[in-house]
Formats: sequence, C-alpha cells, structure tokens
Amino acid sequence: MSTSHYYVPASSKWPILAVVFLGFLALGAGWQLTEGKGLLLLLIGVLGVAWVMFGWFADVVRESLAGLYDAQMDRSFRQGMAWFIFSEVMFFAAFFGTLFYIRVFALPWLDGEGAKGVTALLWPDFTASWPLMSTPDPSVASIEGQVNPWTLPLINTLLLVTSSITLTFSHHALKAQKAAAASRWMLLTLILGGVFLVIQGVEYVHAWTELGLTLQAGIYGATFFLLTGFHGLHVSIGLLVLVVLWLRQLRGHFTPEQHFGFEAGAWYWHFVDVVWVGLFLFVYVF
Amino acid sequence: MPACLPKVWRLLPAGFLLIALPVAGSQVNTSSGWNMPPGVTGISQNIFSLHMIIFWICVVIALVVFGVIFWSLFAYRKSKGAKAAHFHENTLVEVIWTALPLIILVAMAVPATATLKQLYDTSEADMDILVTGHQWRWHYQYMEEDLSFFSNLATPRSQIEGQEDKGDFYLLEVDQPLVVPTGQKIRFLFTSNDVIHSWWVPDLGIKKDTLPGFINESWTRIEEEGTYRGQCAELCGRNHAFMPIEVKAVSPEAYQSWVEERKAAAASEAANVDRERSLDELMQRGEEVYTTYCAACHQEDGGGMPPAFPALKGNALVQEESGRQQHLETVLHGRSGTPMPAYSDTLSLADIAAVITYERNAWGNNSGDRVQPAEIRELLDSDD
Amino acid sequence: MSSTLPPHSDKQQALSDSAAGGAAASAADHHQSAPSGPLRWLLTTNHKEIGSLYLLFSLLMFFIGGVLALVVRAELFQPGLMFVQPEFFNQMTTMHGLIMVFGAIMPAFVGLANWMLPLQIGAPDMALPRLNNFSFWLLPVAFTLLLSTLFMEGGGPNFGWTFYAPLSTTYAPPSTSFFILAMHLAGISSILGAINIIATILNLRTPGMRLMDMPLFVWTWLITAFLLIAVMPVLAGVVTMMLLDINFGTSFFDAAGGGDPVLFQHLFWFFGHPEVYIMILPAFGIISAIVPTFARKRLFGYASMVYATASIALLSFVVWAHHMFTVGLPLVAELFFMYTTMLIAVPTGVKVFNWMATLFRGSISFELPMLFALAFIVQFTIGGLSGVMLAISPADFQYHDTYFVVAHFHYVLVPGAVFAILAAAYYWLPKWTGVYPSEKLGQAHFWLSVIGVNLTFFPMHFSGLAGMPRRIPDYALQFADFNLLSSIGGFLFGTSQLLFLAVVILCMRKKGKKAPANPWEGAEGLEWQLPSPAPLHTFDTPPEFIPERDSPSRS
Amino acid sequence: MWRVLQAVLAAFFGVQSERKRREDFQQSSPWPFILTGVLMTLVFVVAVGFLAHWASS
Repeated sequence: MSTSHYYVPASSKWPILAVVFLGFLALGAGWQLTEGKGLLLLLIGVLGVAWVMFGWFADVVRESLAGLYDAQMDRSFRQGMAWFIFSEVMFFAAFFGTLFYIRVFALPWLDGEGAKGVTALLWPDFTASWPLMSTPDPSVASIEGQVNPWTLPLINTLLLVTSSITLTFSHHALKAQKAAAASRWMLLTLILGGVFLVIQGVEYVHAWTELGLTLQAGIYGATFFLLTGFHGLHVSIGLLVLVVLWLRQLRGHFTPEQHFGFEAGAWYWHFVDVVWVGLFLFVYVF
Repeated sequence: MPACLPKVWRLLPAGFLLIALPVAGSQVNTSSGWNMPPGVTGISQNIFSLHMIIFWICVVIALVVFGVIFWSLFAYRKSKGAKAAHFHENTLVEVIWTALPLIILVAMAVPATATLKQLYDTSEADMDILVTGHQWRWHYQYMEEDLSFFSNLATPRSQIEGQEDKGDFYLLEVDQPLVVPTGQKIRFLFTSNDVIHSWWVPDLGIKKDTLPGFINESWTRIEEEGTYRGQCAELCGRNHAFMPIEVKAVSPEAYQSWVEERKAAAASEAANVDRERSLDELMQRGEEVYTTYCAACHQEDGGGMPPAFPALKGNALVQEESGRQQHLETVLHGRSGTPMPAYSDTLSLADIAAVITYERNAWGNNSGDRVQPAEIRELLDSDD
Repeated sequence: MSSTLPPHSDKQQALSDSAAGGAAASAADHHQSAPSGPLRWLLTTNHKEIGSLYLLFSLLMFFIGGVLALVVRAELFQPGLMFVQPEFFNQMTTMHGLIMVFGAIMPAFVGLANWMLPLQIGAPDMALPRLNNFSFWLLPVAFTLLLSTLFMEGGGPNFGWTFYAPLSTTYAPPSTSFFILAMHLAGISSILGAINIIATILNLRTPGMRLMDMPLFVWTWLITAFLLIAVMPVLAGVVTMMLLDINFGTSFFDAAGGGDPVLFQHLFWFFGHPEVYIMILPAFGIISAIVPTFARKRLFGYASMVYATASIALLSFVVWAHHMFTVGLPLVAELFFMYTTMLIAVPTGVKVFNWMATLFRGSISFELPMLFALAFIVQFTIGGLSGVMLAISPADFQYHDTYFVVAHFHYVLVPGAVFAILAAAYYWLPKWTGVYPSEKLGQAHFWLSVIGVNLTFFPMHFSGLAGMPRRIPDYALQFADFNLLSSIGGFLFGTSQLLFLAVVILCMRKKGKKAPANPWEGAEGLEWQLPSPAPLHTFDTPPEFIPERDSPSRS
Repeated sequence: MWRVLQAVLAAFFGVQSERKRREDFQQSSPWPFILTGVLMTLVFVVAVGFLAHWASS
C-alpha cells in the first residue's frame, strides 16, 4: 500500500468570480443583440473574465513555483488540457462538417443533382459552384471574386507552420537549459503569430470591401467567416497565452523538468496550427 | 407498501406490467383506436405488418425477460432463505444472447429494407401534386393541371374554445380537401413556404417533412375510395395543432369532373374581378377570410397579441385614410422582420379586397372604406 | 480568501496509515478552515459539497420542469383549448424538455459522480477541484438566464427542445439569443465537468485498482464523460450558427442563401443522440451497483458490461439520423442509419440479460434502492423495446413525431434514468447523511411513482399509434381517453415526488435510523469502508484496494 | 497482432471469457488495443455503409 499523500488544492475565489463575469458577459451579449443596450455589461464581463483568468493562473503559477504540486496534479493538468483540446477539435469538427455537408450535399441538391435533385424546381436559375458566387435566391447575395489561396493565405500558412517550428525550437532550448535561446525563439513565434493576424485582417478587409464577400453573402461567406473567424479567435487566444509564457520564460519560471504551462500553451498553438492547415486546404484551396 | 402485507405484494409492478402488455397486445389487432391503422395502400399495409411483427417480437422478448426476472425475485427471495450462487459468467449463454438478437435483427432488416425501397420508388407516377406547407395551412398544386388551392382548418373557433360541442371530425376537417383519383400512382412533392412542417396521413403511410427551399418526394396509390385524415406532424409554431389534412380519394371519373368544376369556378372568379362589390358583400366574405387567415394571430376580435401580433382594432393604419396605402401594402407583401407574411400569392384578389375592407370596418373601426378587387390588381400590376 | 496552503502534518500521516477507512478521521484539519455561511458554498472545492449542490440544484430543476409538464398535462386533460394559449403551451413543452434534460437529469448524474467517484476509486477529491466549483456555479446562472426568457417580450423558446431551424431562427422570438447564450454556459459547465471526471478516474485511482477493477458506475461515467467532451462542443457550434443566422444575417439554415435547414438537424442530432446515452449510461452503472448488492451475488458478466457500454457509446456516433427518418434523407443514408440503429439493441440487450442473470439464483431482498432498480430494469426494457420498433425505418414513418415517440423516450428517461437516480439516492443517502431514508415514505414514494409513471406514459403508446402528433395543445376526439389517463397519471407522479422531497429533507436533518458504515448487507466497494455519514474529507492517503474478484463475501 | 485483433473483436461482440480477458489486460500497453479498436470502428462503419449502398441498388 502506498503511504504517499494526495495533494488537494485549496479553495479559491476565482471560480465564482469567473461565473459572475461570464454571467455578465452572457447577459450583456444577449441584451446587446436583442435591444442594443448591453455593450457596457458585455465589456465588464469580458474584462472581468480576463482579470479572473489572470488571477486564477497567477495563483496556480505561484502554487506550482512553491513546489506544492505533485506528479499526480501534473498528470491531471495534462489530461485536463488534452481533453480540452479534444473538445476544441470537436467544435471545429462541427464547422468543418457544415462545410462538407453544404458542398457535398446541399448545393448539388439545390442545383438538381443527386438524391434530392428535384429541389431544383424551386431554383430553376441556380448553378452550384464553389466558391458560391451567386446564391439560389440571387437577391441574397452575389460575390465579385474569390480569395486567391496562393497569395495571402499561402503566406499565412507558411507563417503559422514556421511558428509551430520555432515554438518547438524554443521548447528544445528550454529543455537544454538555454534560457536565452528559448525566449528568443518564443519571441520569434510571437512575431510570426502577430503577423499572421495582421495579414488575416488585411485579407478580411479586402474580402469584405472589394470582393463583396461578407457574412451576409450566402453560405460561402457564412462558412468562410465562421471557420476563419473562429480560427482567428483561437489564434488570438493562443497568442495571448504565448505572450504570458514568454514573460514567464523571462522570469525563469520554467525548469527543464517542470514546465507544463509551457507545454500546454505549445499544444494549443500546434492545435491551432493544424486547424489552419485544414482550413487552408478546404476553405481556400479545394 | 406497508411492511405488514405479505412480501409477495411487493411484486405488484410485475402483475401490473405482465397484465398490461398482453392486454395491449390483444387489443391492438382488433380496434383501430389502439393501434396503427393498416391503411389503404400497399405501403401502409407493408408498414403495418412490419409494425406487428416487430411488436410481437418485442412482446415475446419482454415476456421472457420479465418472466425470468420475476420468477427469480419470487424464487430466490432472501426472506425464504435463498443462498446466492457463485457464478458470474458463462461464455456460452453470453454468446447465445448476443447472437440471437443479432439474428432476429437481421431477419427484421430484410423486409424493412424491401419496404423502404418501395417507399422511395417515386418513378413512373401518373400525376404529381406539389404540397406546400404554410404557417398554418396546406397548399396543393396539381402539376399537370392549372389548378391549385389552399386547404384550411374548418373547425370553428367556438368548438375549440368550448362554447360549442365538438363535432366528430374536430380538428381533422378542412374547408377544401385534397381530391385524388383512386388506382393511380400519385407522386407528391413536398416543400414549405416558411418553417418545417410534416405532411402525415396515417392511412396512406406517408409522413414527409416539408422543408423551406428543398423538395422531398413520396408517392401513393390509393385503392379504396374514401376520406383519409391526417395532421401536421412537425412543430411549426403556434397553430401547429390546427393544420389538418383531408384527402378525398374518388374514382378517376369523379376526379376528372371535379377538376373541370374547379377550373370553371376559377375562371368565373377571374372574369368577375371588375365587378363593383357592395360593402355588405365585401364584409361577409372578408369575415370568412379573416377567420381563416388572420384570426390566429390578430384574434377574432381584432385585439391581436401585442407585441408580436399588433391589434387591428383601433389601429390608425387600419382605421384612418392616411394608413390605407400602407395597410394594403402590408397585407400584400407582408412585413419583413415580423411574422406577417405576404398574401399576394396566397389569396385571390377578391379575398384580399374583402379582408382589407373587413378589417377597416369591423370591431368599430367603421372607416366606411371599401376596397375593390380591381384596385388590388392595379396595385399589384404597378408593383411589377 | 486566504491563500494558506494545506499542511501535511505527521500526525495525519500516522493516522492515515493506521487504516484505510480511518483516513477520514484525519481530515478535519486537513484543509484550511472553510468560510462559514453562504460564502462557504460559493467557494467550496470539496467534491461532496459540490456533489450535494449539483443534486439539490437538479432536484429544484426537476420540480420546476415537472410543474411545466403539469401545465402541459392540464391543457391536454381534455380536447379543446382549456387553460393556456398555443404559444404558451409551446413554451411549456420546450422549457420542460430543456430543463429536464440539461437542468435535472444531467446535473443529477454529475452530482452523483462528484459524490461517489472519488469515494469509489479511493481519491481524496476530484482531480481539478476549483474547476469543479466553476462547473457547478455556471449552471444556476445558465438556468436563471434560460428561465428568465419566459418573462421577456415575445416569450421564451417555443420551438421544442430540439429547436429545429428555421422555427428557432428566422421565426423565433427575440429572447432566442438569450436562450443560445444560456446553452453556451450550460455547455461549458458540462465540458469542464466531464474533463474533470475523466482526469479523476484516469489519475486518482488508488494504487492497485486497474481499469477493469473499477466499479461499473465509474466505468459508465468514464465513457459518458468522453461522450460529453465529444458532443457538447458540437452543440455549442450549432447554437453559434443559429446566433449568427439570427443576428448577423448568415444563411446556414436558409436555402435562399445556399444553406439547408436539415443541416441544423444533422448537427443537432450528432450531439443529441450521444446526449441520450449521456443520460442513460450512468444509470446503467448505478443499476449494476445496486442489483448485485441486494441479490448478494457478483454482477454477471462484468467485462461484457464494460464492452457493451463502450459499444453503445461508439455506435451512438453513427446513428444520429434515425431521428430524421422522415426528413427526406437519401435512401442509402436511410438504410445506413437503420442498420446501425438496430445494432444498438444488441449491447443494450446484453445489459438487461446480465442484470437478469445476476438476479438468477441470488439471495434477493427488497430494500428501497432495489425496488427502484428493479422497476428501472423492467421499465427501461419497455422503453428499449419500443426503441427497437422505432429503429425500423419504414415503421418509423408512422411513429415519428407522434406520442409513440413521446412514450418511448419518456420510458427511457423517467421510469429509466429518473428511477435510476432515485435508486442511487436511496442507495447512497445513508452514506451522505448517516441515516437511512424513511422506509414508510420511501415505499409510498416508490409505489405511487410506479403507478403514476406507467399511467402517464403507457397510454401514450396507444395515442401515438392511433395518430396523435406530439407538441400539440389540442387534439382530435379519439385521443381523449388516453390523454385523460396520462394527465391523471402525470399529476399522480408529479405530486408523489413531494414524498421524495420529504425523504431527502428528513435525511438531511438526520431524522431516521442511524446507518452504519455499510448500511446494506451485500454492498461492496471502497465507499462502504468509510463511516456514515462520510466525513467532509476522505482518503487523505490512497486506501487499500482488494479487487472484487478476490473478495471473500461474493466470490 | 492476431491476439489484439481477437481481443478487439471479442469486445465488439461483447463476450470474452474471464481468463482471456485477464490475459489481455496483462499486456503492458493499451495503445495497440485502442488503435485497433478505433480502426475496427472505422472499418465497421464503412462496411455498414457499403451494405446500405448495396441494399439500396
């Protein structure tokens, strides 16, 4: 029988504060969407959640640095993070599923192909294509042109893939106890991620203003912005995480043996990267 | 159950269920009120026999399982001094009770597949009918004839609200049934104007969702003349319970003469558009149209249900001259962002004129305004 | 909150080492002193307190959802519009479904998991206790938000708990955005709760307890948690798309813009079908704990129970479209989903057969948990068998969206899942509170519930077969008798749950026969080595574990 | 490899003798079993898909 003690973390004020601010956030968002009066509440919610996350993680970092966590706690964190990423995978899976369903089934049916092709009776003038330049009801939207995958999106792909590599270099440097190199590689990762976001912004403006590719532009615009938008959101969150990790690196929080915070952030970044490759292939190229 | 009663009383649920199941079983074959109707088409009868086979399989499995359980409960009571045995696995038994259901299921899958393929075979139909779901009525269009109409609930509000006794076909009766010939293969095309509805007539074995923007297919060949009733089967908003289906199957000859009659009536209505109508005539027809199409939301008394459904009674738009144009536009084209639909394609010119006249004069609105069908036609023409 | 950290004193260690069960004795000073008053409950990270919170919350939601159901049953008592208008009726059916599914049944199982998993695997607490507190407190916020929509302009959700687009988008009341955000919060709660449960099970088992030694309740929850993590994000995704369609002019579910309303249903049921198993798998675990206890015999086919649970979980990902047989799927899809759905009957049948074989040649007594467990087996089997009927796609064209379906899923969820939760409550109440639940009240509760529930739901099979569509506030005359019975049964079942409330309150106030550490003669497992009531902190150190197969009492 | 396949198939079917199961669970790593399980699930789904396709034509 083992005689080792279990470690149980102390209770904390952060979870309940997180609930309160998330509540504000939801209430504010709902109020804003329905009556346009919830912006302040929404803002309080967002800032509150940010504050809570900072405080909560700071506590965890402090406890970790104090050496309170045992191997079991470490495993719990790892599994927690792994399953969280799995849940994110499924979140994106729903959106990719949407894209495939629309392209493989819905649009051909609307155009008179396949098992439900009789539907074309309702849309006699519609021709399915991808990207969908003109919607079945032409009054909904038509798009001027499509995003060329081999310009900005390709650059973005290279940027993100490179950033994954530089992050891995940073990790190796960390494990080899080369602190300065580790934070340099991390800084490079941050820059790559930042440039990605800027380019994405440029592309959005181009699509929205010049191509007529908007959220309202039928299913192509809807899926385009849904997938890239949620991915962009994840990049932003990932970038925020990496900034925190970089600062912690500078303060020497990580040791070659113990740096789960770093690894969790890295997992997340790689995940975001893999999702992008999927996006590049199925949203832009094919 | 008090402890003083014999322990065996604790087996009451056993009794209840063991009795309930066979009772249910013995009733189902005889009384149509308890069971799925066998229906009047080949498909519906195939479905019925699938249903009965799987039902009896389930009953037998239930009796065996429940029998063993209740017998065990009775025979191995601790109070009787039963000592527990020590087995906890038996590969042979487990293989049997895994394989046996598998075999039964495969046996069921074969006829089910055959029926399903039959159900999906819409080829070589003699005629096509486009069924469109609307909130909350059905629209039928005979694709080969120049013939289409709406079919509305005919049960009066007074029966629904309990001021009057309910008739035999309460909530299952319509103003204009779908009339079809017997013995012909009829292909149905289903679509919707707004939300998802589902067109269901049990006796025909057809239930198919009507999707906005898409078309589903099904078919039937009715052998027996008669009236077959059904209902919308997919929640479609507040009046989901109030959009029944009535299919009248008649001989091909009777069907032909019905079609001619309908066409003649439509032609005479069209020819009559320019006739000037009196206020009384408009009001009378308007009330009928209002009850059928408007009262569900704006209420019988014009009081509406604010904020979703504004009151028409005392409404400036409906009462005053200045609102007249907008009133007409609203009825014809609907109001976007609200549940108010466009009626220009739904109602005839005469109906639109009548209902607007009615709204402008009923419930003390008394504007004295008359709207003539010709005016509506003009308005629609100028829009184009 | 002070950030004092738990000390590890030598005294505790000595105590803990003395006996596994005695570990509890050391717990008093294990943690910092908890704040008293309401703050204590807001801040608690203790799995037992959070478990209690979950259970009480779910009980509250059970009663709220029940009252909504009674409004529905009152309206359906007779043909004609009697008490409420159709749009209010639709809000009642919708809210009843949403609250019972997301507010009552799921949190009840999570509550049981919180209380029992650490005790059953010899863990001190959940793996991530603060996250646990967060997961719970999201729920009251989510459901307050959800319930508040009933008082908003245009009313609350009125499109059924399955909220099919476009009824729930283009044609929905303005409050729908709030509904969506409430679902997001509830979803976050579920996902984080499930992550916590998996981490606890995989990580905090006492040394010596291998996966195949775990009690089945732990196994079923492990698999359920996996399902939750896999499908709750899909729900989050689909409601997000609704939000965009409603507020930002996208056309995911609108054919005019190239979307498809059926896409909504595919996404919803990809979540929704596993969701159904999320609500029943833990029930299987509970029954697999109770039946052997009161049959005084080892569970028959432990391994096949585990395999069957896993098979059901895997199959649940490839059967979703059987909810959509009439939506106009292509024939190949129709066949595919019919075949896979029929296969689910096999592992589910195995479970029932295993319970049957466990009872066979046991030494059976009929304490309250056993009564509920036995009723579960019989009634769940009825629900399962009607499920097999529904799997036959051509027949489903007649069953679909009728009261036959309502009867089917209520048999699975009420006399099924709810009875399992009640069985679990009666089984573990002595462990939670230290006193036995009142036998008299419990017996009355059981019998009235069994009669009420069957009176409510059994006639629905017939009204459905006879042609009554679901979600209608008024119906044709031939359905009147069945509905009368159902309504009477509904009120009987509903009111008799007040007895359960009385049982729980009495237990919480420690009124009743005092329970020893192991209140049930035939019960086995780590939780019964702890004193009753279980002290706030248990298993400071990993307890000694003897796998069941080696234990002397049930060989 | 064969015994892994056998174990997974037995799990799919849901019946396995206690002795064999114990042997399976003596294996050092669960990963071959998990991978085979996932793979077999895919194979199963594809097989049912083909069956449905064949039956519908």
